[in-house]
Amino acid sequence: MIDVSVISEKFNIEVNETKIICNCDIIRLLEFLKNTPEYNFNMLTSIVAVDMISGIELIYQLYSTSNNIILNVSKIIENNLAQSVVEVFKSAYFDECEIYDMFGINFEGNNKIKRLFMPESWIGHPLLKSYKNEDMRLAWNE
Amino acid sequence: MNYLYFLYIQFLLNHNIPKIFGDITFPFIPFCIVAAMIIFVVLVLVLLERKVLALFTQRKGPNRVGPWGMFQTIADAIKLLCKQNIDILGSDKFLFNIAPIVVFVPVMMLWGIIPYSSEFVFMNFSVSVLLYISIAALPVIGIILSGYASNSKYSLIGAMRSGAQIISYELPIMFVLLSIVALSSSMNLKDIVYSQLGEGAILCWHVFPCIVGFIIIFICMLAELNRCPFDLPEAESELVAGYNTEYSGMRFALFFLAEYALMFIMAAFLATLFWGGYLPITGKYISEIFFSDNQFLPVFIYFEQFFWLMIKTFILVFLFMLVRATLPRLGTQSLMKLSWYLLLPLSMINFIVIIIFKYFIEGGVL
Amino acid sequence: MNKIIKLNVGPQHPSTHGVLRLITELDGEKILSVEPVVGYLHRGMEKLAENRSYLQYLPMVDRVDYLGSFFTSYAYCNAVEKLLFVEVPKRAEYIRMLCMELNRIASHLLWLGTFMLDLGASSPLFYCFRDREVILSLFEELTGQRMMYNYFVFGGVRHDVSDDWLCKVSSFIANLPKSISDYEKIITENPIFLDRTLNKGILKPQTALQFSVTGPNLRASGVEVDYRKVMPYSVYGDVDFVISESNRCDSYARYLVRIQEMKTSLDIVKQAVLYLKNNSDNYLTKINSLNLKIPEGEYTSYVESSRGLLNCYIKSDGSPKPYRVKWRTGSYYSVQVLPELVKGLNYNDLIAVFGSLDVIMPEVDR
Amino acid sequence: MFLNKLKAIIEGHFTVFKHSFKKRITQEYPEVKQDLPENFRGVPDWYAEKCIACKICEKVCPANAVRIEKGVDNVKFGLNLSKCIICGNCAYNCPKNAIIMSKNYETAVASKSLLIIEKNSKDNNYE
Repeated sequence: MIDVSVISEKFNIEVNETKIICNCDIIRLLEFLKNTPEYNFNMLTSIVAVDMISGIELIYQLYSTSNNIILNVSKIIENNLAQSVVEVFKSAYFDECEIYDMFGINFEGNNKIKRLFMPESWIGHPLLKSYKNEDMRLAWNE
Repeated sequence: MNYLYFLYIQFLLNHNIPKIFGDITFPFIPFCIVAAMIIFVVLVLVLLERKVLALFTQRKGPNRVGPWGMFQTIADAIKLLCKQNIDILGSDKFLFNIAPIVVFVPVMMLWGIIPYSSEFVFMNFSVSVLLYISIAALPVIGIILSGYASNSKYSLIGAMRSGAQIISYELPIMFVLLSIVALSSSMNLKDIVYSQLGEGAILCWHVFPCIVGFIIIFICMLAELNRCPFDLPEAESELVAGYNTEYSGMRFALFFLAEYALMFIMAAFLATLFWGGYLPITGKYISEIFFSDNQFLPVFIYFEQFFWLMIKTFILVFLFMLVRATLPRLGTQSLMKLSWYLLLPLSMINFIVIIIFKYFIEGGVL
Repeated sequence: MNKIIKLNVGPQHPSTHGVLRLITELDGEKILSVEPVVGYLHRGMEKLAENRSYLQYLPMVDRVDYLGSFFTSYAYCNAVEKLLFVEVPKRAEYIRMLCMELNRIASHLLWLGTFMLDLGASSPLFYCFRDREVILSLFEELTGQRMMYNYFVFGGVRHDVSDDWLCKVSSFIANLPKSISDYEKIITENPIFLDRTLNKGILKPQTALQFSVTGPNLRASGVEVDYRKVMPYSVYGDVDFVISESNRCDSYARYLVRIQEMKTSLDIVKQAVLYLKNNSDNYLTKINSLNLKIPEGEYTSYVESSRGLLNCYIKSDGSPKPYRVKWRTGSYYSVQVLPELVKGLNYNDLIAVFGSLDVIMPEVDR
Repeated sequence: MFLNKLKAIIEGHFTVFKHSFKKRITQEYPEVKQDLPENFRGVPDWYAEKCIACKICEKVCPANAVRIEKGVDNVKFGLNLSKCIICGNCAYNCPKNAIIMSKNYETAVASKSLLIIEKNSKDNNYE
C-alpha cells in the first residue's frame, strides 16, 4: 500500500482501508497519479460501478506496472453525470459505455458514448437495483 | 483417335450406315467420354482430398456412406442437385446465372487437349500448349463475373483478388512453357511426350533439365487453381467463401466441379510436360512382357499408357493436397511480390539456361 | 464515385471467434478504420449474480470464459474466501494451481489452432485439438465434465485428486513437448507465417498500457507483468517459473510468448504433481456454504488468466446474495485495442492480427 | 537465407506427412462410446426412497430446474432438463444422496415437453 498523505494534502480525499474516496475532480487526480513518478499508475485495469441506491459509486482500479501497486479510487456520482477519463486512459471508453448502458450514467467528455451490450432500443438500465423488466416476450422473464 | 474412329466407322459400315453419318456423329463420343470422366474423377478427387487431409491430421475422414465412405461424394452431389437455387436480391441475374457456366466450359475443353495415351488424344493440334494456356486463363472471367454479379462485397473482393492473381501468375507459366517448348522443339503435347522418350527412361524427362521451371510452374499452378497457399479469392477465414459466397445448389456445384476438374487436368498437364506424360516409369511397357504375342497388344498398351498418366497425375494431386494441409495463406502483397520479384525473373533465367543447355548439350535449338 | 467499401465483418463470420461485429472501411484492400461492436453474446452474468446466492452462482462463473473455466472459478472462489477470511489448505491450492495451468495449456492450444486456421493452415488445428482433447479428458476424469467444471468450491476443491490421475497427468506432460516441437517445426520458421505475422499489428508498450491490455499480449510488447509473479496468488509464490516475454510487439511475438508460456505451464504442472504426490493434507476447509452469509465488504481478486488479467470484484452487504459482482476480463480490452493495430494494414491482416490477440467473445460480453 | 526458407517449408511438409503414419484419433461416436470416468456428471437421477424432501436441491439450483413437492404421503420430483445446466450442485449438496448424477449425457428428444421429467415416490417407476 502506498503512502497517501501526499495525495490527501493536495486533493480533498478520504482514505478507506481498501480504497481512497475522491471528492474532487477525478481527471486531475488520475492525471496526478499517472504522471507522478513515485506512483506511476499507468494502467486503469477497470472501472467498477456499484449502485448504492443513494448514488452510484465508480471505483477506478489503477495498477502501476513499474512499482507493482494497486490503488482503488472511488467516486460517488449522484446526478447521473460523471466526468469521462478517456483523455487520461483510453481503455476507459468501453468501461464508460458499459456503465452508461448498465447504470445510465452520462459521461461528460466521452462523445461517442453508446450502449455497449444491450440493443439501442432497450428501455432501462439493467444493473440498477430499481430496474424491473416488464417485457414479457423475453423467455427468461417468466 | 484414329483407332477409335476406325472402329466406329467399321461398326457403322457393318450395319449398313453411310460413312458421312459416322463423320458427323463421331465427335460426340470423345465428348461423352470426357464428360463421364470429369464427373467420375471429380467424385473420386473430392473423396480423395477429404481422405488425404484426414490422413495428415490423424482422422479417418468420411467413412459412413458406403464402404470406406465411397458414396459420400455421390450423396453430397445429390444433395447439391436437390438444393434450391437462391436468387440474390440486387444481383445481375443474367451474369449471376451464366458465371458458373463460363467457369466450367473452358475447364471441360481443357480435358480434350491432354494426350491420355498415344491413342486417346481428343483434340490434337500443332499448338496445343498455346491453346491450353489460353483456355486455362478463361475461368477467371467467370470468377470475376460471379463476383461482380453477386451484389456482395465478399464476392467482389474475392473476384478482384482472383483477377490480380491470375494476371501475375500467368507470366511465369508462359516462360516455363517456353523453355519446355524449346527443349522439345514442338508445341504439340504429343510431340512433347515423344521428346521425353529415350534410352534413359526417367532420366529423359524434362523435369531434370528444367527442375527450377518445374517448381515455378508447380507454384504458379497452385495460384491458378486458387488452392492453398494461394486461396485468397476464396479465403474462408476472411471472405467467408470468396467469389462463390452467394451461390447455392447446382450453380455452386458447377464451381465446385470446375475447381476440382481444373486441379486434376492441371496435374495431368504438368505430368505431360515434365514427367513424361503417358510414358511408363519403368521404361518398358508391362503389357509388352505379359501379352507380347496377343493380337490386342496395342489396345493393352493404350490403356497402360493411360494408367501411367493417372499414376503421375495422382502423385501430383497428392502433392497439391500436402501443400494445402501444411502452408498458411499468403498475404495479398507478398502474393504479388512472390510472382513479380521472384518467380518471373527466375523463370526468365531458367528459360535462358535451358536454351543454352539445349544449344550446347543437344546441339542446336531446333 | 465513392471508392470506400464499408464491410460488415460479422456477427456471423467464420473467424470472429464467436459473434463479434467489425464495421470495417476499406479502400481497395487497405483498412481505413475498424469499429468493433460487441454485445451479441451478452448473458447478463453480473445481473444473474444479484439474484442468486453465492453457492447458486458458483456453477455459473464457469461460463464467463468457457475456455478458461478454472480461472474464473478461482477468481470467484478466491474473492469469496478472502471476504470470509477462510484459510485454504495448501493441498487444495496446489490442486487449483495444477488445474489452472493445465487449463492455460488447453486454452493456448485452442488459440494456436484457430490462429493458424485464421491464417489458412488447416492441419495445426487438428493437432492442437488432439492434444487439448487429452487435457479435457483429464479434466473430465477429475471434475466430471469437459468444460463446465464446477470443481472449485469455497474453501478448497470438491474432491481430492487420485494418484492414478496424477500419473496420467505426468505422462501427458511428458508427451506434450514433442507435440509442441512439431507445431514449431510446421509454424515457427515457415516463411509464409513469418510474412503474415512479422511487423504486423504492432502494439507499442505505451499503447498497450493505455488500452489496459494484459496477459500474453502485454508481455509480447515487452512489459513484463505477470500477476502470477508480481502479485502471487494461490501458491504461485512457492514454485519456480520464468515469465515469457518478447519485445518484438508484433503478432509473431504474441505467438512466441504463448508457445513459451505453454512450456512454462508444463514446468509448473510438473512441480505441482511432485508436491501432490509427496504431500498429503486436507483438501477442503469445511464451510457451511449452503447458508453462506458474507460479512459486509468488498474484494477484488487478481488472476492471471490465459487471456490476461481477470478480476472478480465482489461487494457484499451481509445478505445471502452478492450485492454486486463485476468481471474484468482480458479479451474485453484486447477487442478495444484492435482498431489501433490494424489501421493501414491489408484486409487479410485484420483477421491475422485479430487472431493473434486471442479474443473469445463470451469473455467480452459476459 | 533463401535456403533456410526452403528448408523450413520442406521440414513443415515432412512433419505433416509424418502424421499420416500415426494412430487415428477419430472416435466413431454412436457405435463406439467413450469410457466415462467414475464421477462423470450426466443428467441428475432421483431416488425416492432416500429423499427426505428437505428441498436443499431446490435451493442450490442456479437455474431453478429442480422442484420438490411434499404431499401427504408422497414426494414429487420435477426436473426441467431444458433449464438444467448439469452443474451437479443438487447432487453434491444433497445430505442423503437422493440425487445422483447419472452417466446419461444423451438428452436429445423430439419434443420440448419430453425434457420435463416428473417422478412420484408413489409410482414405482424409478429403479
